[in-house]
Amino acid sequence: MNDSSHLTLSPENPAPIAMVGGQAFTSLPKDLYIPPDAMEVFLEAFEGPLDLLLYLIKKQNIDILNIPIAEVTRQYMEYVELMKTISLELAAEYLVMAAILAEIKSRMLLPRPENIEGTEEDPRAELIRRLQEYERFKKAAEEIDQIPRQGRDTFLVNISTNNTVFEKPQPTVSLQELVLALSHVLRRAELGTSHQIQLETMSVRERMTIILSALQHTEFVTFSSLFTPAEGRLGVVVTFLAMLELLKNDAIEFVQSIPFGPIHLKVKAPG
Amino acid sequence: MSPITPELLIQIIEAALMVAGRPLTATHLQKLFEETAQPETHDIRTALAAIQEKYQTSGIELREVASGFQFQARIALSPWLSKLWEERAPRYSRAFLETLALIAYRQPITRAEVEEIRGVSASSHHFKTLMERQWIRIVGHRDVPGKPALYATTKDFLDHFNLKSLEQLPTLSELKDLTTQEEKLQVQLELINQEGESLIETPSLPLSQQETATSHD
Amino acid sequence: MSPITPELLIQIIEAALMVAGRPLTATHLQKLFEETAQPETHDIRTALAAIQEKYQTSGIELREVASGFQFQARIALSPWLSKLWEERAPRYSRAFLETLALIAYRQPITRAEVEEIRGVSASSHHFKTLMERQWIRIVGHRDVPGKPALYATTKDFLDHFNLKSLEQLPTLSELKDLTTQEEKLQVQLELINQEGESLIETPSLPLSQQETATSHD
Repeated sequence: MNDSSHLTLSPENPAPIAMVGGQAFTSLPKDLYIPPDAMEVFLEAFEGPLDLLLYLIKKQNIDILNIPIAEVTRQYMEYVELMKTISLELAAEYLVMAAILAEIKSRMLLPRPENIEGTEEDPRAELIRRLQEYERFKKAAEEIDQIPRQGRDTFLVNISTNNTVFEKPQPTVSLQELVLALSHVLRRAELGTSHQIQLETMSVRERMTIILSALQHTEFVTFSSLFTPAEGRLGVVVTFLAMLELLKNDAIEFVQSIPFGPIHLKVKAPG
Repeated sequence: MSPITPELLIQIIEAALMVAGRPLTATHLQKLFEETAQPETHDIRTALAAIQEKYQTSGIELREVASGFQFQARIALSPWLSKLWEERAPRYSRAFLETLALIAYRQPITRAEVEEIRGVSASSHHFKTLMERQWIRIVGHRDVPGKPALYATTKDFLDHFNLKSLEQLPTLSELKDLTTQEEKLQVQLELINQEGESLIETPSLPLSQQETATSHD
Repeated sequence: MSPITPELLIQIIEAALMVAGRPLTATHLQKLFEETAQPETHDIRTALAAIQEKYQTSGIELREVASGFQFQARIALSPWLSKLWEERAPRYSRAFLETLALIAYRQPITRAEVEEIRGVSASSHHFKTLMERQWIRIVGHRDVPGKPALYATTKDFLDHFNLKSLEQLPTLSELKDLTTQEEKLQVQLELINQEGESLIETPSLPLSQQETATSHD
């Protein structure tokens, strides 16, 4: 049996870029979906702990009704550690889920009392229920996205009247409404500033330049090749942040030609 | 005004639907006429059917959505038509769509309930955006401490997605018959065992050993 | 995309003119197509002629105006069509009002600055509407790369709000007091936003679950 927690080094498995929880990481999870516009990209690659768990389960082709808790917990913790490494503010929900998993795991290890009342709940039952429930809506969301919608797939016919003949009335606005709108936006702006993440940007800027120059000579560069293991954890983080920054600025894009395939970076075509 | 012949009725309805910039119901259409000259709903419907027929082979079509009838360009033409605007139609994030899906399928629903099912808090800006777009609205408050607002979708939401009613939403997938009863789960576990899958443990054995046996890439 | 037959060309042009919301020239229409598949001006003209012919007996007609081709409702139908706008004046969205408020209070301001403070992009159509309404105008350009336009409010804006000068706008400290009354105003705003639809309740009223999942009006 191959124990996947020990990766062998080979051309397909380049040198690890980070050691997380005793495990070598050769690349960031390859099939991360990275939305095109965000600094919080990494966190948002998954829509929360349930999404992450579902991903881990799907990836292994496991029946959701039969989650191997120990293994999934291990992988889950790796991801959480990875996020901590990148020092992104980790949403509390991820930690709560980690605790839940640990609890289930320990309950699974205990011999279960038999037939006190003829039934004993599987310690995983509640988690499985939540995962399934979440999965339904995840699917529903995908389906909603497929429905033809105005402004993307269909466009409302809106032709001109002969405005010489009559004028459409214009909306009126009261001063009160205007003032209220401003108070809203100001309050929101205040909220926003307290949340801004301060980042060490100097070295990131420099790294952005390096990445861009790497992309000048060739159309595609593999994601993992841009990391230099010798630089250690900080180097990896800086490189990754630089990529995100470039992504956010629309300077580059990530390309993945096949699902689960390697991720490539590419200079974004102008226009 | 001239007497309203069927041809004129069709022309008026056709033009009204095209200039209105919003969907119109049969009642709206009736109100275009003087009270003394209002066509019957039946005549309006007949005219609408004739118009639908007439545009069969056109680049636009007459469709009924939640708030009424509207002309819209055929979906198949969107690759060309979208070039009319510099900006692309916004793409919605998965998180946003999940929130929307939960409200659509579970309405009326509170924000806390949405967050519980998604397993994530901080969906407030999705709610704000959805309210701004008038895709959802507050329809009441749950009678529990804090009186949380109950949200539901609006006609604007249905209109935007070209739907006549919520029933036209894709059906929600079935929950697998998950039972919390040990016995049934046990049966499933055994079934899987028989199929030779390796992951299964008997409850008394420490799981970790067997589970690591699966490769996971 | 499928090869462009004359029928498809007609459909695309027809739909484009219907949804664009502005007149389009033959050149505009050409640009809807990939460079490798652009129809000749001649073909566009032929299609336009065919469309003109096709709408001969419709409630709308294709006309060439100064800035291009556009569909218009027939003038003869105006008596009926004008009824479409009789009842209600439309309302601006909250987002729109926020944009306006920011321009009013922070002028001169660039679009990027507005978006930064609002934390939302895509306000371009707000600016367009505000310009069309002549409530704002460009008063200069900021001397930074890209030379973004600086917007300020106009005299029409002041007139609409019955103000003699911008100094008469409520001050920011007055605003703070207002925020405390937020709740109340919020309710009013919602009332306004829903245009008198009947479901509105005061927050203290425990309207609850019964709001059925399908009720949409």
